[in-house]
Amino acid sequence: MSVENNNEWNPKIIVIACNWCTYAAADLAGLNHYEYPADIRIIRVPCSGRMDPLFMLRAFNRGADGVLLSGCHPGDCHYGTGNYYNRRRQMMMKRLMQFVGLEPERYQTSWISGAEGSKFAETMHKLVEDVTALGPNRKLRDER
Amino acid sequence: MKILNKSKLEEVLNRLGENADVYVPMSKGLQSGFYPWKSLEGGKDELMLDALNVYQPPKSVVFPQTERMYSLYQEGKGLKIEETYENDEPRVIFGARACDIKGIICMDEVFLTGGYEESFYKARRESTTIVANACYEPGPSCFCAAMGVDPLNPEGADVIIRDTGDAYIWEALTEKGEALSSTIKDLLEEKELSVPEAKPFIQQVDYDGVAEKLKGMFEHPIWDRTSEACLNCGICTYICPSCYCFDIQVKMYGHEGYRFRCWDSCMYEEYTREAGGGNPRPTGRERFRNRFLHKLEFFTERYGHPLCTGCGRCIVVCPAGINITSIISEAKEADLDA
Amino acid sequence: MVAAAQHPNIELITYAEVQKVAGYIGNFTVTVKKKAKYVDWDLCTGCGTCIEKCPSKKIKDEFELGMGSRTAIHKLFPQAVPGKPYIDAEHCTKLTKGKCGVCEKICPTDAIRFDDQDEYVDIDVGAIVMATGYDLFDWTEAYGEYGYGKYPDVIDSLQFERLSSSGGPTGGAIRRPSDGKEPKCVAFIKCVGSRDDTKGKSYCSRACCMYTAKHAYQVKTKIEDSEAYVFYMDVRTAGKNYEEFYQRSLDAGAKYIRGRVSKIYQRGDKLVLKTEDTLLGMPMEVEVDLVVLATAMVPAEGAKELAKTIGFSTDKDGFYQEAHPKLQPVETFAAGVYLAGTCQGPKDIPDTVAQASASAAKVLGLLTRDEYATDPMTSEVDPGKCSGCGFCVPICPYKAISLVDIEERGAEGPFTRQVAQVNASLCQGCGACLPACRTSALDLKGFTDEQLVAEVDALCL
Amino acid sequence: MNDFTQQIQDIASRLLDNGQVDVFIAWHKGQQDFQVQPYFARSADEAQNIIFNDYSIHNLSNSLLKFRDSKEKIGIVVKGCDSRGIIRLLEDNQIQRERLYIVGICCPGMKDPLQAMRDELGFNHKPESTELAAKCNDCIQPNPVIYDELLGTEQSPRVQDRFARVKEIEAMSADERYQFFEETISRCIRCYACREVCVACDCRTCIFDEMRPQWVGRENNTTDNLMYHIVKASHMAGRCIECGECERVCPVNIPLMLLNQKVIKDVNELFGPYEAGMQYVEGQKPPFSMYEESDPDDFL
Amino acid sequence: MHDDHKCNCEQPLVPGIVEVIDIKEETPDIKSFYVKNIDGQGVPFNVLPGQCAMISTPVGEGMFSCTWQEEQEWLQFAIKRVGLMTDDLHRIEVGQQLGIRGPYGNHFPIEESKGKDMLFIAGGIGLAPLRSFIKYCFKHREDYGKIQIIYGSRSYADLCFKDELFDLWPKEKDTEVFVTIDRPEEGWDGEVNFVPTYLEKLNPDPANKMAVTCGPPVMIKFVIQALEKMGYSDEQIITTLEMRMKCGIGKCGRCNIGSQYICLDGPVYNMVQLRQLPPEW
Ligand SMILES: Cc1cc2nc3c(=O)[nH]c(=O)nc-3n(C[C@H](O)[C@H](O)[C@H](O)COP(=O)(O)OP(=O)(O)OC[C@H]3O[C@@H](n4cnc5c(N)ncnc54)[C@H](O)[C@@H]3O)c2cc1C
Ligand SMILES: Cc1cc2nc3c(=O)[nH]c(=O)nc-3n(C[C@H](O)[C@H](O)[C@H](O)COP(=O)(O)OP(=O)(O)OC[C@H]3O[C@@H](n4cnc5c(N)ncnc54)[C@H](O)[C@@H]3O)c2cc1C
Ligand code: SF4
Ligand code: SF4
Ligand code: SF4
Ligand code: SF4
Ligand code: SF4
Ligand code: SF4
Repeated sequence: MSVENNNEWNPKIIVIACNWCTYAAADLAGLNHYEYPADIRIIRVPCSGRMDPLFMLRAFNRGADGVLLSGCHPGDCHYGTGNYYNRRRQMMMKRLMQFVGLEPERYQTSWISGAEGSKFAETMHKLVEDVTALGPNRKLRDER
Repeated sequence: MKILNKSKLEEVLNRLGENADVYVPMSKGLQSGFYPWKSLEGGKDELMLDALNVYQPPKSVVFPQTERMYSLYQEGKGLKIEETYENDEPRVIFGARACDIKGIICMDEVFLTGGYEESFYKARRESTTIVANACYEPGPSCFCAAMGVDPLNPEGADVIIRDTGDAYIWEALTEKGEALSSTIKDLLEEKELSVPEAKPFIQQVDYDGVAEKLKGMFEHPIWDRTSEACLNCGICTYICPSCYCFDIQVKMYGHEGYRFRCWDSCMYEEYTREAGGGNPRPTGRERFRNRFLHKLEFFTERYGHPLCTGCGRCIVVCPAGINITSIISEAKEADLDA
Repeated sequence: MVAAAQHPNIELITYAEVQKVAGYIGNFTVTVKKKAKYVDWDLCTGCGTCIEKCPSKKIKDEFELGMGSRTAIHKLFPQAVPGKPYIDAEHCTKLTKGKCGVCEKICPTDAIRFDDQDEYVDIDVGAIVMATGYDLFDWTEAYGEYGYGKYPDVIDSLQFERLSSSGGPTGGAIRRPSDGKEPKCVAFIKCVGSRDDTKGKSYCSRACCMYTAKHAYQVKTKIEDSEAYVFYMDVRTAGKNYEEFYQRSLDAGAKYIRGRVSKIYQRGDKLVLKTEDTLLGMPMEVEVDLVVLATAMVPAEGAKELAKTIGFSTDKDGFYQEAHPKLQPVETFAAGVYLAGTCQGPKDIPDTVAQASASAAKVLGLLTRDEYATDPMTSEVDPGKCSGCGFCVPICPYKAISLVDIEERGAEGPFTRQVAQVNASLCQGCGACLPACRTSALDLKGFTDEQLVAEVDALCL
Repeated sequence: MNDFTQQIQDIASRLLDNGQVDVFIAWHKGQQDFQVQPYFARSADEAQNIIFNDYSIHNLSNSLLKFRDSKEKIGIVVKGCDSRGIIRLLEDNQIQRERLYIVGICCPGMKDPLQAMRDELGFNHKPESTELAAKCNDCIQPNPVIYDELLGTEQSPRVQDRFARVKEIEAMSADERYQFFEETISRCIRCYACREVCVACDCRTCIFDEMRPQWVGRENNTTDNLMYHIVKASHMAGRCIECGECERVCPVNIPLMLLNQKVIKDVNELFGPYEAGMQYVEGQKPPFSMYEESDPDDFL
Repeated sequence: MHDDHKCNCEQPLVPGIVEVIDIKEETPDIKSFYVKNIDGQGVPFNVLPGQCAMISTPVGEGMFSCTWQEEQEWLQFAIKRVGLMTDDLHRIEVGQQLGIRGPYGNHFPIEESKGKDMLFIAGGIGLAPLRSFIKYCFKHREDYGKIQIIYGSRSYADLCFKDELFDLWPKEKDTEVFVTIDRPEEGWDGEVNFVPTYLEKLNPDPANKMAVTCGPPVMIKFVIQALEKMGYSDEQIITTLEMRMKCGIGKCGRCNIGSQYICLDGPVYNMVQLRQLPPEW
């Protein structure tokens, strides 16, 4: 594996967050001074329903080491049902990605409500830990 | 007469491989094509010099499916091209059939004549030496002779080898060929062998006058019927030794990136789609017609011979059973007033 | 309600059900089922003769919550608008067995119509206000310690409302259901089903503190020498003059005991409550004649289904979800649909009226405009790319997407085909439809594929 | 087989003659016996060219897409798997049932003409000589699920464990799996034949031709290829009717069905039981256009 | 063809770099870009009227007719915003560097037209290529006879090069400019008509004339029909074609009509030549 294997390496982690919950939780985490790792790069979308698996694929293709998609708990979708559709899609996608050899830790999903600032911080810590343990990702990564 | 004993073949290929990338007909699992000799894995892969032909022609040695052209670097309002990627590392195509070499000749005409010498192709082409494997036993789908190709004396070859059973007759034709031969001088023997006898073609194809006749058949109803089964999948174009359509694309990572070219196919809808959505070839019928007219008429008009070399590959791969020889004969028989 | 019924611009449709809502803001079509009444209300004067004469008299009166009876031809409740009767087909012997027909014979205006049918009408409206209210939490399913409803003298507070109402089954005299005796000692238990994560609902039903104070006060003032115990967790009196009212109840002698009743059982004709006074930290037992449970408010039966029909969402408890808890408390996510009252969450009458007035004002604001500006963040279909598969259609929670016919020019002349179309005034911009579309014919303004991919790319550098 | 030929010819002539259909889609013989081709007969005379033999393997339902914008009435012959393709098209709102006259054939299993080509025409070193085409060995539905007329006698499914290959891969480690797909999928020449031949690929414009954004790069390398295959498989989720055509036509033998069957297996396990294209219910949409509150999840 | 007017670089597919020295908004969706070598000295190549160049940004490449060249000063391109790459171009500012390669294709028959009266008929962005010929005629005014220009677009706002149309060109010697828009609009008291109809109405005499036309494909089709009706011979009708181009040097195979490559053999054709091609344009 020809990847940057120096100590400088920090994982590149993309979090796709629903505006109404996880994104708010990130805000709250900030407000409440829960620290979370700086390696997290958040993309805000209006609803988990908007989380096209293609964004996840794109992120890996462009060099992400981990991707987390996070939305409102089932039943709590701001728009009613977006997270249910997304859940189906992600369940299928996660298995498919594992099938082609991606480690499950690199592609995770979670429910974090707007009130769960601490859960947000914890999840991010865990995510960074998981991905750091695996090292840089090369699978699906574009040969630039 | 120089002779290469088959027992020395491996040694020859190894030797040639010391100075160049050597591409040989090889089977890899269910695949066959011209693959680097170095990539041969014993037990799994197999050299296929004695087979009629392999699935993938050697076209990609000189015209790879994707080829980086140049880097792009953007800084503020500045734009820089720091590197271009012409590749002139020496390479050898070993054991290609006449039809496939003719395909390369077609590409030479396209890329190196007509006012512009395309530098990426040129670099690869000039650094390539071709060892042809003369063909004495045409297969059931072969019709190269009908397309003006001589299977016994392949045009464009730097060296020709002729299979006599246990040994090949080795004949260097060009300077490049001589140079190549000199590197393996010690492995060649001097011996007289009789040239094998050529078997007749199984497939009878009559292309005579077809190019001319097709000129008046642009709007002939045969295109409606012949194109009907075609899926416009483009396999035929990708597997054809002479199809050369390409697209230029770019990949940018922030401010840096590169432009590359990759094969394209006239069978695809978006190939001719114009900005604004118009398309001079909107349906499969027009695209099908273009492919066959390009092969059989337009190219002949421009370069004096057809763009089909009679290798028969497209017949073998077409999932819809489209057969270019049937199209030739249908065109031949077509009633121009229909 | 009477005032509303008499307003020239208000058409009140009672004894009816909403079947379907189609369309979008400014252009809704509401399909209403007007149930067969078997009485021609145009002719009926509401004299009530028929109600008196109807021989089927022993029907449990739903309005009285089982504490009274009624006839087959009857008014739903005393103040029903219009004040005219209808025949309850299920219990009318003429309609069920073909016999009787007394009412028909005696009606002075010949208003009885035994051949009446359900009627469906389509009503075009520009906006919809939801005011479907609440039901009470079914405590008998959850609270075994209170006897699962097997003690007749454990009632809920709505039943108590009827008992203390002058129009109620007892004419306003508080009597206990089991033997009709006047209870001397009444216990009120608050937060039954409210603020109870394990058995009921986590939320506070908000009205109970005040109506229980009212009920306790009623006991103390209507029944001589009575005792009123109120078992509570907190007393919440946030509202103008509420605290003062609570004090009045205390002054009248209501005994407030902080503690949750852990068990009720029958002893003779009394009910025994076991509890603990948590302020004193003392276990206690109280013997009473009647127990009134202040049960939680829950969304009206069928409210969730109705929300689905119309196309907006409900919260985790089934109350209607407002578009924003602070900034858009009377709007739903479905444009043109507004909320009033307890359908949105527990509240009392003043709050209900306030919200209803706000909704009315929103509607007026909407309907007086000729053009409606929508949120720019909506989904769009590129008809050229859309194949009309319709996969996106069921996904939209607001029913913003429909398949429409378009005309296209093909190689062989024009043809029509179906493509999806997003109604921008309905779309709320969630983007859930996008991943359903394989060709990415849909895009969401503000969150386009191109923008998000650019964002991914940039963040991955 | 000859039997079927005669019967189909008769039906086609009848339908074309009495104007019940404008075109009848079946097969005819190409240059070689095994070079069978889809055929579009437009008159009773032409119907005499129709044949049905061991090599009539093509899923003709895909060619209905050519007619989706016209009004012509179409007769079509379908085998079991092909008939599921018709349901795919109905469910995807691409063709109207009224326009179709469907002749179903209880399929005895087919041979692969492309395999035969390679073997017979000298492009394979060692001929494969299989009895049935690979895809027919995995057939769960040899009998048509939708038809107006049925030929032949019911056949039983031939499959042992159609997910055997999937399970084999699942048993590997993540890195082994990646290596496996890297090796196989880097071969892909991105001709998109697997897309063109697929009846479930019925989009008007394909996301792989999309430029804004360009979702999947056009380079012919492992990652772009993998992206292509993952996206394709995910677009097939709940929609692939397992006709196996994609894998059959692939000129470089990419195991496309492995990915498709993986998804089929998962959709079945997670949201099933569900088999795409088994019956047509009007208004029915595939699994990713719906949900159950009780769907399983492993979200954190 | 002069060799100076043909791309003869070593690496024909690798662009050179130029800098945008000025940008002018012609219409809401057309901008003119003036480019020059990055050292500020002159132009990367010289073009003849009708020739094109491939301009690139990091997003993509596109073929554009050079709408005018000020000798050794700058090249001008009028570019309409239609897609990915042109969107990108419309975002740039003065000072931006771009890739350019060319010149490509043949040119308008400047020699053959000498001594003739000229009729230019254009629609929309189609004026961009014709303008190079028009300005060439003005520059060599004595070589050409009477000049008539018929130009139309959807609306007043969509008319390109307004100052020239209404101000400069009509003042040129022996020159007439006729402008039309498709639909009536407030403040426009000129002609309202489609270009082919307007052409028929003006009915310019074919005697000793060259008619040069460019515009959307349907317009070209009807203009040609109209010209034929008015008695123009095939030799007198000249047009310039747009087919999708990628390489510009006759390799990629895209822009063929029959055996012709528009990028090499075109884009300028007269009707005699066009009639020999399959009707795919
Ligand atoms: C000879 C010639 C001269 C031209 N002169 C001018 C001019 O002077 N002014 C002007 O505004 N436009 C001119 N054009 C058109 C211009 O090339 C296209 O509008 C431009 O390339 C579109 O690029 P885009 O990247 O914005 O579109 P994209 O969004 O990238 O492309 C959309 C579609 O357009 C097609 N396309 C891409 N490049 C071209 C192209 N070069 N020609 C046709 N289709 C293409 C693509 O295949 C794609 O399907 C000319 C074209 C030709 C061939
Ligand atoms: C025991 C008790 C005592 C209370 N005492 C007081 C008090 O003293 N003071 C006070 O301020 N508040 C009191 N409240 C609270 C008060 O009842 C509510 O605040 C008020 O009734 C809410 O009004 P609403 O319009 O939201 O709902 P509701 O009064 O419930 O009205 C909803 C209406 O919608 C109708 N409906 C429901 N579904 C449909 C449908 N699908 N189609 C058509 N119609 C439908 C119902 O039939 C009903 O008529 C008390 C509550 C309780 C439980
Ligand atoms: S001729 Fe055959 S291989 Fe070629 S595009 Fe058509 S179906 Fe595909
Ligand atoms: S057209 Fe077919 S037969 Fe001719 S060279 Fe190409 S692949 Fe071979
Ligand atoms: S999912 Fe896409 S293709 Fe299908 S109807 Fe919706 S927009 Fe059209
Ligand atoms: S984004 Fe799509 S699913 Fe969401 S509201 Fe709009 S149309 Fe409906
Ligand atoms: S998988 Fe096969 S058929 Fe599909 S694009 Fe790749 S090579 Fe072509
Ligand atoms: S993906 Fe393959 S097996 Fe599935 S429907 Fe398409 S062609 Fe058939």
